[in-house]
This record gives sequence, C-alpha cells and structure tokens, in this order.
Amino acid sequence: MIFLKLLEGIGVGLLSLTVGLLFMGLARKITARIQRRYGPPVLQNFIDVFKLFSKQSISHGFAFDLGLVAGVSALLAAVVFLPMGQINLFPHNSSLIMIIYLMTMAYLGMAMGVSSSGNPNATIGVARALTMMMGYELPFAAVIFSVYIFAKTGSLTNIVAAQGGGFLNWNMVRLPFGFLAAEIALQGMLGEKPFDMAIAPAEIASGPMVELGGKYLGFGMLQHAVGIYLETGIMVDLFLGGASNIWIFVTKQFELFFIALLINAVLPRFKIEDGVKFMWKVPLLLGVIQALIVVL
Amino acid sequence: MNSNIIWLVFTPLIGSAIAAILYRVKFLDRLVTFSTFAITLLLLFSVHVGQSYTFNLNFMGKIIPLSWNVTHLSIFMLYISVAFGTLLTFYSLMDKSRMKGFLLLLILAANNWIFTTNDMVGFFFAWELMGWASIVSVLGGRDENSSRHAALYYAMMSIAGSYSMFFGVFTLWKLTGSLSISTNVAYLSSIVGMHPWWVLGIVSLFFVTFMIKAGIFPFHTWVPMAYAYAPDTFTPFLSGVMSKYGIYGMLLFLPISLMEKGMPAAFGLPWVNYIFMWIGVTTAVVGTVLAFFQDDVKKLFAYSSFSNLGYIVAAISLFSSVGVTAGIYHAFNHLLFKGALFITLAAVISRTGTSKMSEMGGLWRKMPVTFFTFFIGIASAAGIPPFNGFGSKWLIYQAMIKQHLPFATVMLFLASTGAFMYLFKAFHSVFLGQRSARYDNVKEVPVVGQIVEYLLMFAMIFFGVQPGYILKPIGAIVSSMGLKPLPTMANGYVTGMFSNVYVPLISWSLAISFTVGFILFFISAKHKYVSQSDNYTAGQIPEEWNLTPETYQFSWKFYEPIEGIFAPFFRIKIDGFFRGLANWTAATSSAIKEIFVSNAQIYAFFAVAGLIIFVIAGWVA
Amino acid sequence: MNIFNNAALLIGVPLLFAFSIPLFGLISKELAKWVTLLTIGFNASFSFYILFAHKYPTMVVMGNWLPPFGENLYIGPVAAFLVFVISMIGLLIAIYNLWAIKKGDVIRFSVLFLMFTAGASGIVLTGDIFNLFIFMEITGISSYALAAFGPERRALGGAFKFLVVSSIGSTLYLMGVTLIYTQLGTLNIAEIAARINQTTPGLLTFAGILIISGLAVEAELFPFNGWVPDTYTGAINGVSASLSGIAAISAVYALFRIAMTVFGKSGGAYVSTYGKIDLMALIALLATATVIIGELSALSQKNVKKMLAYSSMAQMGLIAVGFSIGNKLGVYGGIFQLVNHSIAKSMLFLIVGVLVAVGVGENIDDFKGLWKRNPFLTLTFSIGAFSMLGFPLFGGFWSKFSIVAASVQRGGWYDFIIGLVLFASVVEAFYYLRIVAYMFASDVELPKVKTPITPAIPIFILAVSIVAIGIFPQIVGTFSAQAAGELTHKMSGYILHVIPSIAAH
Amino acid sequence: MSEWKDLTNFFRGRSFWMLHYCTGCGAMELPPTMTSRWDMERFGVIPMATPRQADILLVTGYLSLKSLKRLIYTYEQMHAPKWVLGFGSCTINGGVYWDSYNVIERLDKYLPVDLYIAGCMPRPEAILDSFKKLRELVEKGEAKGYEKYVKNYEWYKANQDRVLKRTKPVLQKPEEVTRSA
Repeated sequence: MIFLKLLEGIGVGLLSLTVGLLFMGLARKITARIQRRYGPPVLQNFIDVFKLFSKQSISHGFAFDLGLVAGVSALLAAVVFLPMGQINLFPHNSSLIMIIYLMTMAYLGMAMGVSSSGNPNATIGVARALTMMMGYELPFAAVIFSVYIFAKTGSLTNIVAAQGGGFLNWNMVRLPFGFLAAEIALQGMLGEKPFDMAIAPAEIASGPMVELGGKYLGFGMLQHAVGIYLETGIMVDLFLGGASNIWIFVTKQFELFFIALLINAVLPRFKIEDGVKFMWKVPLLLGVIQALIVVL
Repeated sequence: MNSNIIWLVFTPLIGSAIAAILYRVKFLDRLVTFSTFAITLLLLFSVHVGQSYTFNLNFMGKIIPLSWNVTHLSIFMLYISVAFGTLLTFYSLMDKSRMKGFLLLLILAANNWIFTTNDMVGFFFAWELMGWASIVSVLGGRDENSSRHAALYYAMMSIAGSYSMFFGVFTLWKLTGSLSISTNVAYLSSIVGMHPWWVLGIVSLFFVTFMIKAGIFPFHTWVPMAYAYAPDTFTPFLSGVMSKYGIYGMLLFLPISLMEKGMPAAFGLPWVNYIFMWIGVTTAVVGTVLAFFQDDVKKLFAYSSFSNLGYIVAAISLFSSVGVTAGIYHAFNHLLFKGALFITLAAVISRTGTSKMSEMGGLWRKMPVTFFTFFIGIASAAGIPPFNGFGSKWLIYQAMIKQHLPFATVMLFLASTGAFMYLFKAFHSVFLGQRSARYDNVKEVPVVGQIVEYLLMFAMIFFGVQPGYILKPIGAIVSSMGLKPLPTMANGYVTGMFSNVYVPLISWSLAISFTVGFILFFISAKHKYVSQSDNYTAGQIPEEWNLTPETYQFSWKFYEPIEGIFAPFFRIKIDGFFRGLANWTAATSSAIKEIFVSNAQIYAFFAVAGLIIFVIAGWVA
Repeated sequence: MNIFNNAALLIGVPLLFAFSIPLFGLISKELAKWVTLLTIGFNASFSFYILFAHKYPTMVVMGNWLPPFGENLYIGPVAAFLVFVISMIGLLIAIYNLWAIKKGDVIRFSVLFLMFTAGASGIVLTGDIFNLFIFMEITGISSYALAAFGPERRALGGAFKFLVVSSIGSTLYLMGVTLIYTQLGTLNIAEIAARINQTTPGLLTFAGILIISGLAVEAELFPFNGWVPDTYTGAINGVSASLSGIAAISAVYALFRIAMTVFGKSGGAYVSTYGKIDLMALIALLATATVIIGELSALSQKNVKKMLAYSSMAQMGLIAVGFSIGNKLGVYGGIFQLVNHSIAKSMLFLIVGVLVAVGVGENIDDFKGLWKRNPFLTLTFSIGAFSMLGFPLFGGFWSKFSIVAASVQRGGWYDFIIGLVLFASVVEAFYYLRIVAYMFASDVELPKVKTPITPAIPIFILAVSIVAIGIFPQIVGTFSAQAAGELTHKMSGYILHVIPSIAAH
Repeated sequence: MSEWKDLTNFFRGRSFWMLHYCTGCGAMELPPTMTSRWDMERFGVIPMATPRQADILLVTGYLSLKSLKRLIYTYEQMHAPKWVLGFGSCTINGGVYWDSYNVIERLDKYLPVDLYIAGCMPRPEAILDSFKKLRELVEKGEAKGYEKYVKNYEWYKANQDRVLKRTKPVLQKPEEVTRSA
C-alpha cells in the first residue's frame, strides 16, 4: 500500500510540474498576445528547462546545491498534501497552515542557497522577497481566520467538502471580501508584476536568480512552476469549491492564474515599502471585514 | 515524605560551594558544574509526581513550615531545565567565556527549589537567590561597561519585581494565615466571585514579578541588554530556562482565572485574560519589529526570545485546553531551539571574537556543523514542519482562531512571518555571504561542542517528528490544572481543535522529494565549484574597483526599506518611563543631598525645629 | 552576691581598666594595647557565659536598696543578648585597632575606647532612667573624642557637629526625665512604667516628646541626624565601625526601651503609648523619613565611606520602622536587622579602613577592578553589601523578610510605609550593586594589593558570621524572639521581673 | 549517444537566451526585434539579465579596449554551450573606426565568434535571420566557438594582453584612495 502511495506521490509531483510549466508557457503566450505579438510556442518552457539541464553550471558550495534542491523538493512535498479533485492522497492530513509553513521551508531553502553565493544582488532580492512575504501574509492570515471559522475546520478536504453542491455555496460567493483579499494576496504570492520587486531584472539583475546557471536555474524554474500550481491549487480549494475531477481543478486554477496574468501584463512594479503598505491597506481591510462578518 | 526532593536542592548548593573554592582553575570549575548538573539529572529520575516533604524552620519566633510537593508541571519543567542545563554545561567545558560555575549552580539550586516548592517563603527565597546569582553572572560579560550597565538595569528590574512579590506574599499571608501556595490560590479562587477587584490587585502584584522575569511587554526593556551582554555560555540558560520561571509562576496562578465568572467577558474571555492576551500579542509584535533592525546578533535573538515569550503568554492567557497546551509546548520548543541558537552563537563568537553581524559573514564553509545546527535552529524557530517549532506555533494559531480573535490572529501571523525575516537576516549575516579575510583560519568548534550540536540537532528533529513525547506529559499537566486535555493519539500526531497533523508523514514526503531532487541534480550536467568572489558584478573587474569581502557583504541595514513603515512606532520609547523614573530618583537624591550642608548650626536648628513641631502637634492633639 | 558573677562587672571592669591604662602605658605602650583587648575579651566571654548559660533574667541591686528606691541593673533577654553583641563587635574592632592605631596615641585611644564600650554596655544593662542618662553621657563624650581622632582635619569638624547636636539631645532627654521625676518621684524604669498613667496626659506627652527627641539624636532619626554623614566620614574607620556597630545598638535599645516599656500601653496587639499622640506612630514617621532621605542621598555619593554613612543612617531608619510596628514579629525583625546591620556595617567600614591604609583610596573609581587586585577584600565587601540588601543566603534576608511581614500584617498606614521603604531599598540595591559591579570590572590592569593579617581576622570572622546567620537564622533568631517577647509585653516581660510586688495599674 | 546529442542540440537551438548586455551602437536594433513588430521571442530568444543565465553574447558594434576587458570577463562568466554573435562591420574589420587608436578591428582575434551579421547596424530582420542561421549551426553541431576558445586559449590570451596593456585601471590603487568620509 505504501508503494502505491509512493507512486501516486511521484505522479502528483510530475503532474504539478507539467501543469506549472504549461501555465508558464501559456502565460508567456498570453502576455505576448496582449502586446500584439505572436509569443513563443506554448511548450517553450519545457524546451527551456531541458536546455538548462543540459548546460554546465557553476556552484558556490554544498549550501548552494542543498538550497536550490530544497527549494523544489519542499514544494513537491507540500503539493502531495493538496486535495486536487478526486486525487487526495492524505485526506485527513491536509491542514492549510501546515501546507503554508511547508512552502516557507521551500523559500528558506532557496534563500539559503542563493545568498550563500555571496552576490549582494541575490541577498537584496531575498530580503525583498521576505518583506513581500510579510506583506501578503497578513491579508492571507485574515482569510485563513475567516475560512477556519466559517467552515469550522482546518483541513482542506473538509473545507472542500463544505463547499459541495452548486455554484452558490462556494466560498467565493459566501465570503466575497475574503476572496478579494485572497486574490490580491495570491498576486503577491505568485510574484506577479505589481509585486515582483524580488526578481526585478532592471534593478537587481533578476534578484535571487543572479548566480543561478544551468541546472540551478532549471531548479529555480521548476520551483516557480510548482509554486504556481500549489498556490492556485490552494485558492481553488479554499474559494472555488475544489473540483470533482482533476481536469475541472486545472481549469479552475487556470481561471485564477489568468486573472493574475492580466494584471501582470499591464501593471508596473511597486517599490518594496509601497508594496507592503498597499498589502496592509486594501487587502488587509477586506480580510478583516470578512473576519468580523464571520465572527459576529 | 521522601527526602530526595531535598537532595535535588542541596546537591547544587554543595556543588556550587566546591566550584566556588575551585574557581581559580577554570577547567576544574566547569567540570564540577557539569558533573553537578549531571548528578541532579540522575537524582531527578528518583523524584516522582505526588511526592512531598516538609521541613520546619523556627523563624520569626514561630514554626514556619517549608513544604515541597511535586506536581506534573514541576516534573516537566524540572526535566527540561536540568537536561538543557547539563547539555549547556557540557558544551561550556571547552568554551572560554568568563562564566562562573558556582553562580550557575546557585541558579540551578534555586531552579529546583522554585519548581518543587509549595510555600511562599521558599518560593521567595529561591526567587531572590536566582535573582542575585543571575545579576552577578551577567556582570561577567565580554565587554565591560555595557555588561555592567546591563547587569545594573536587570538588577533594578528584578529587585523591584521581587519586592512586589514580597508585598503580595504577605498580603496573602495576612488574609489566609498560611504560606502555602496551593491553599492561597484556592482561597483566591474562592473569593474571586465576591470581590474580583481585590483578587485582581493581589494577583497583579505577583504577575508584575513574573512579567519582569519573563520580559513581557511593559517590562521588557532589560531583556535585550541583559541577554546581549551576559557571558556567551550564560545567555542560553538565561533566555532558555530562566524566562520560563515567569511562565511557571503565571501557570501557578492561572486556576484563579478559571473561576472568573463574575468578570465581564470580552470575546468570550474574562476581560483580565483578554487584556493579558493582548499584552502577549503586543510583546510578540514589538519583539519581532525591534529585532529587524539590530546589528548585534545576540540582541537580535534577545528580542526574538521575548517575542516568543509573547506567544506563550498569549496562548496561556486564553486558558482553553488548546491554549494552555500550546503555551507549555511552545515554552519547551522555545527552550530547545533558542538554546540551540544561542549555543551555536556562543561557538561562533568564541571563534570570531565579535558579535556584530556586519563584521561576520560566510562562515558556513569553516564551521559546517555549527552552520547546520543554526539552520535547523532557525527553521524550527520559524515553525517549519519537520522541526520542533511547528507543532506549538500551529497549536497557538488553532487556539487563537478557536477563541474568535481576528485582530490577535492577524498580529500573531505578522509576528511569525516577521520572525522568519529576522531569523534569515541573522542566518545570512553570520553564515552566508562573503567571508572576510579575517576569518580564513577560523576552525570548527572542538569535538565537545560538535557533540552538543549533534545532540541539539537530533533533539530538534526528534521532538519535531515525534511531538507525542512532549504532548502526553503536557496533557497530564493540563488535566491536573482542571482543563480537559487534548485527545492524544499516536506519538507522531499533533492534535488540534480543527484538524491534526501527522508529522512523520511530512518528514517522509520531504525525504522522498529530496532524494528525487538530488537524483535529478546528479544526472544533469556537471557543475564546478568557484570561489566566493567569482560572481556577476555587471562586468566590472573586482580588483580595479578595490572590492573587499567586507564591503561586498550585504548585511548592514538589511531591512532598511521597511524602517519607514515602523518608524512612527519607534518614537514611543517604552523604556522612557523607566529612564524617567531613574532620572527622577537621581534628581531627588542630589536635591536631598543638599540638606546635609555641613555646618553645625543648621543641624542644631533642624533638631530644635523638629522638636518644636512635635511639641505643637502634641499640644494641639 | 559574690563579686564574680555580678553583671555589674560588665561595666566596672572596662571602666577600671580604662583609667588604669595610663599606668600600664608607663611600663610599655604595647602592654596598653593588649590590656584593652583583654578587658573587652573578658566582657565578651562574661556576656557569652550569661547568654548561653541562660543566666538571665537576673537583677543586680546596688547596696541592697530594693529597686523602687535604689538603683538596679536588669539583665533580661534583650540586655543579655545586646551586651553580648556589643562586646563581641567591640572585641573584633579592638583586634582591628591593634593594627590600625599608631604607636603615639595608643594610650589615649584605648582609654576612650574602653570608656565607650563600658558606657554602651551600661546603657543596655541599666534599669534606672537617670543612670541611662549618665551612661549616655559617657558614651557620648568618649565618642566625640574618638570621632576627633585621626590625622585628617575633617575629623575635627565631624566631631564638633556630633558634640553640638548630641549635647542638645542629652539636655532634652534630661528635661524629659526631670519632668517625669517631678510627677512620679522615682527614677526606676519599672516603677515609672507601672505608674506612668497617673501623670497628666499633657505633661506626659510633653515629657515623652522631649525624651524621644533626645534619644532620636543618638538613634539617627530624621530631623536629628544631621551629624551622621560628617562624623562617620571624618572619623577613622575603626571609630566609624564602632559608632555604627556599638553606639547604634545602645541608642536603638534606649529609644525603644523608653518608648515601649516606659510609655507603652500594655495589652492590645500593637504597642502604643499613653498621652495625646502615640509616640510609636511618631517614631514610625521619623523612621520612614530617615530611610528615604538616607537612601536617596546615598545614591549620588562618590565617596564610599560617605555612602556607607548615609546607608547606615537609612538602615537605622529601617530598624526603627521594624520596632515601631509594635507587634512581636516587627520587634523581632528590628532586633535581627539591628544585629545584622552592626555586623555587616562594621565589617564594611573595617574593609574601607584597610583599603585606605593599603593605598586603594575611598572613591568609587578607586574600587574599579578590585577583584583582580585583592579577591579577599572584594569577596567580603560583596558579602557585606549583599547582606545589607537582604539577599538570600546572607543574614540580612531574614530580618528584612520579617520587617516587611510584620508591617504588611499590621496593614493600614504601614502598607504605605513599607511600600516607601521597599522603593528606598531598591535605590539602596542600586548603589551597592554599582560598587560591586565596579569591583568586578576587569578591564583595568592595576598592581596586586596584599591584605595585612591582623585586620583580616576580624573581617573574616564577621563575613563568616554573616553567611552562617544567612544559612542558619536560628543562631540569632531564638535570642531575638525572646528579646521581642520582653519588649512587646511590658508588664509580664519587664516590670514584674524587676518589682514583683508592684500591682498592675 | 548521438541521438541524445541531436536531441539536446535541437532543444538548445530552440531556446537561445541572449545576454542583454549591449556593448555598442547596434544595441538600438534589439528593442524593435524584441517588441511586437518583429518579436524574436517566437524563436525562443529572450533577453536575460546575467551572463550566468545567458547562451548568446551579442557584440553590437564597435568595441573599445576598456569595454573589451569587461566583455572578456563577462564572456568567461557565461556557461559552457555559449555563442558569440558579432553585429555589423565594426566587429568584422573595424568598420568606420578602422584606424582609431582605442577600438579593436577584428573581434575574433579576442573572442571566438560563431556568426557575423553584416551591415552597419543590421536591421531586425537580419538579426532574426542570424538567429535562424545560428539555430541551424547548433542543430548541425558546428557552432563550437566555446570549445575553440578553450583549446587555444593561449593564443587568445596573447592577443588580449597585447591590446589590454594600454588600458590603465579606472580608479587609483586602493592605497592611493584617501578615506574622505
């Protein structure tokens, strides 16, 4: 039985990777279309990843390697616990806060690897990413609070079960402010345009990725792919009522990702302190209003 | 009536006497300290819950019973403090920081006494003894005047605290006539219904002392200085174990709040607990925010300690079964990971000689074992699942959410993500980044230190993956305090109100995905290792641009951008109140000094004037 | 009453030898020094015998005149205990003086010192109110002369101030005594105590205030203690040690023997006095003022000796607070603190004396890094300081513990008083710990300093006794409990022992 | 093994990552090639910020000696399968600056150039065409400039040193720097 679980786990990991890369490819295509140009083939990201893994690269010691690998594998470990449509490997062990803290493990690993290279650009990028994390974590905390109280449970499987039935009793409808706050927080989580000061190519030479060469950059892209899959997956489970099967789950994920994409294609970048201030003004207000509604 | 409790208290006293005699020979002094700690640990195995012992002291003209009894809580606290103390003294066998062994043993004696005593006289005696012993040991810090200033500041706070407890002990003695803690607490809980204000007054006398010792919000100003400037091997004990005395004290007086039905409730909590919860949350947030901008690494961790204590207080003050379990569990976790962090810092400081983060950097190649312990330490401090910090943080959130406290949960989340930020800042500035030429010949910690670090790493992972070993005793404590304990399942489970987490599963999935990652890492193209200075500098040639590792290391003003956000908060100086009080006393003292102007006529005039006033008073009355 | 086990020897022998010292001096100066030591040694052993062989309460009658008429010495638990403490501290200071007093003025010093100890033990032993005045005068005059001892000019200034203020004090005391004598016709303490309520209240209060103010000068209470800082700093350390050790005990004893036994109303949980205003409350007020002013002015002192002077004034205030609470626990705490204070304070003065003689100097900055230079003296100084602060494992803890316990137990105004006292003792903790912190500073490299042997003996004994009392409080505790019993229960404790036939009024 | 090599070359050809480090006047031609009119991303070519991530190094136009030194340093920071594209005639024979004292005439004396694009600043179409040409070379496995550089490194080094001797360092020696703050 354990071996079956192992296989399912690896399957889920591969699924998240492929879907993540597919989303990134689609993203580049759609942004190109928005800019009235053709844009790369949708599978371009697969090609890039394969090319990266075939290139030689330089490393700054075992902390660098451990960090980058930890980045991807921690997220893969987190994905395993995410209920996706009918694929739900550990139904009674998928607590939301636990998954979020596992994701912080990935960011810690990545941060350790990248800043052990000694390049100040990388550490400044990491410092900005962590500040931004503090920024979007607050509205998300308010959202978690209201969902926990509303569904009276912490595990995602029960939250999804609570949203069964038609469109009307999705959390998106019943917790509208919470959904808006989570949407903006998702924008920050994905590192999309208004909040991508961590990877600002112009200012800090693509931030954390400055020293990443061939396969290390490949690991970075895989981590970003799984990150997209995981974050949108959580949002789907929380607000769009999960899905009966995996295909509906992925389409719902793409809907959310599509919204984030549109905002990303047109908006310039925040300064780091204005980003945090923005996060603590509008979305936090929405989240807290939602929390108060749920509590009273 | 078994006397091995008494041996718990007297072995450290004897040990400290021996250590005091041998203080000349540095190594012998530390050897005696370590062996006494070890003996106490062995003695601990013979002490069981429910044992009690009374000793009659004829004092104040009548017989004062000094009584000891061992509860679940005291056994739990004794085990963690003595075990950590043994580990710490084993580590300090080789550390050269100027920590006097006999003072630590005096504190251990007081520690055993505090945790097992059931009478106020003994409690106060041990509290004062621990107080002055720690003041004198803080004096021995590395750089002289700041450790003297820190020791005096800490002395004032802890002495003022113990005097307020002095007052509380005797008001209770006047009311109940008995000095034993349990009867007094029972008495207080019985009359809390009738006149809650009176009970609040007495309990706040005690809580002031406990808050000062634990370093909670209004009284936290001594914490950063004392932890930063104490000797490096004493800070782990100071921050890990001694801050828990305050928490133990609060737990002693908690049953009262159980009875506070009479009190008006806010958010389902008696308002006293509600205010106390907010004090805990503010401590957590203030600690985190101040920790961002520190340059001294020990000060940074001092702020992080008292922010973690804020978590514990916030959890305990909820006084629900989840809350108290989470509080005690976090107290244990904090002791473990903060102890590990401070021990590794002591190792780093003993090697590099400085505790300023801007001067350190890039030590991970030179001190790999310390680096890994520090990494696991900050991971568990940030609450990352497979390590021990996760369970308690997770439970605290469950407790807060269950109590329907929206603002407090949001603030706690801010504190915990903020924790992740300053932990990474410390991790980067000390271990990662550019290593300056000064530390090229820095060696790893000697074998003794490495053994301790391996032990600490193992402990953090073990208690993370198997939290049951800690949650079961805590369940016993919680039920002994009259609350329904959490349902305990297999050892691996952390059971909360909303859902439960099977931690070994997480560690298994992490292990598998790590192996998959590394397989992918090794099958792809080879990589070659380069030196630390070979990185992208936008085409500029480093030598021409006289780039030195020190200038190239980014650790000065790490979170400068968000200083703007928190700047308005820095204007309100908390220790302004205490500094104001100190200045006022100094001013009045120089004013009063003028009275003794040195000539006889004035004194004679004083005497006669006093006499006349009294006579008139007598005549009028 | 054969001559040998008669308590009067305690006063007679020192006086006798005091005046025969010049004869011994003719033979050889060295002999004079040893004679003083031997007489005080005799005093110490004799009082040790009385105390531990439980030879009290006994009464010594002068010339077979029964008490109401003749004079008598009454040695109850208080007197025996305090005499023993006085003579023990006198012995230790005498050992210190062997080393401290130079060749030239050995004779003059020993005469005065013996007179001083005789007077002090006299105050404690006497049962007669006028005798009390005489012994107060003896101690007074010898302490002025002793205070003027020593090479420095400021000694003379200090002694002069002491002379002026305490002569005012003794005159006031005398006027009070005469007033009472005119009313009651007797000078015997027990007699007066028994028949005190027959006097007119207005006159009684007036006499009471006069006496209390007179004694307050010696007991260093607020308006009357102007002389304390200059006299203590001016006098040589041996003298300030004996002043703060011995004179303090006799003064506090005298003040509270009069206040509690003579003027005290018997019965009732807390002793209060006859007359319009309650003298005990008056003393309590003065005492609190002394504590606060003493501590605060000590805070900003740069000279350690001056700081010790202010601190001893403040401690006397604390002791007076303890006594003035009036219940058995309070008086117990007062006596216990009195003993602790005299031990610790005389030790501290002796240490400062040795440091000054060895060339370290008196100011706080000279104390920097003393730990490296001389661990023995630093250790004993910190033991003394910690005992003054009332830290556990040292004598002071138990006494401060019981004073606070008593005052909180009494409640009402006393809660407020003890609150102020605790605040003041936090200030005290600051300036003592500041010195200790300076001593442990190790960033200053200074030459090593050797402690001479003879003064090291008394300092060592005192330090060991502090720690011993700290660990086994019963040593002093049992005796102070009996003493407290005698002071608080006026009738059963004192009067009936002296005059069994008297009918209680 | 050769199918594997073909497959990797196929992928390498499809995803060129260009180092957005434009050295000369030709840099103006790149924005149009990237934006919607010509859109080089269709061919999987995107501008990257650091040499570590880049495959192609574009030398767009004249190359002064000082920027040559930086270019060599950047080139060595790039990872193994890397190619150099010389834009315009300045890299081929010095172009209009053929007799200037501080510009190099032939780029491939200092760096192994895989492809030259003629034109005194080639138009975007020419750039796109060169990418296509490079893709064919890579797929056939003939674009081996990086290996050539490693094999006869001494020769390249000698040429570089002969030229770079003339450039003085930008700032004074560290010792001469007087601490102003």
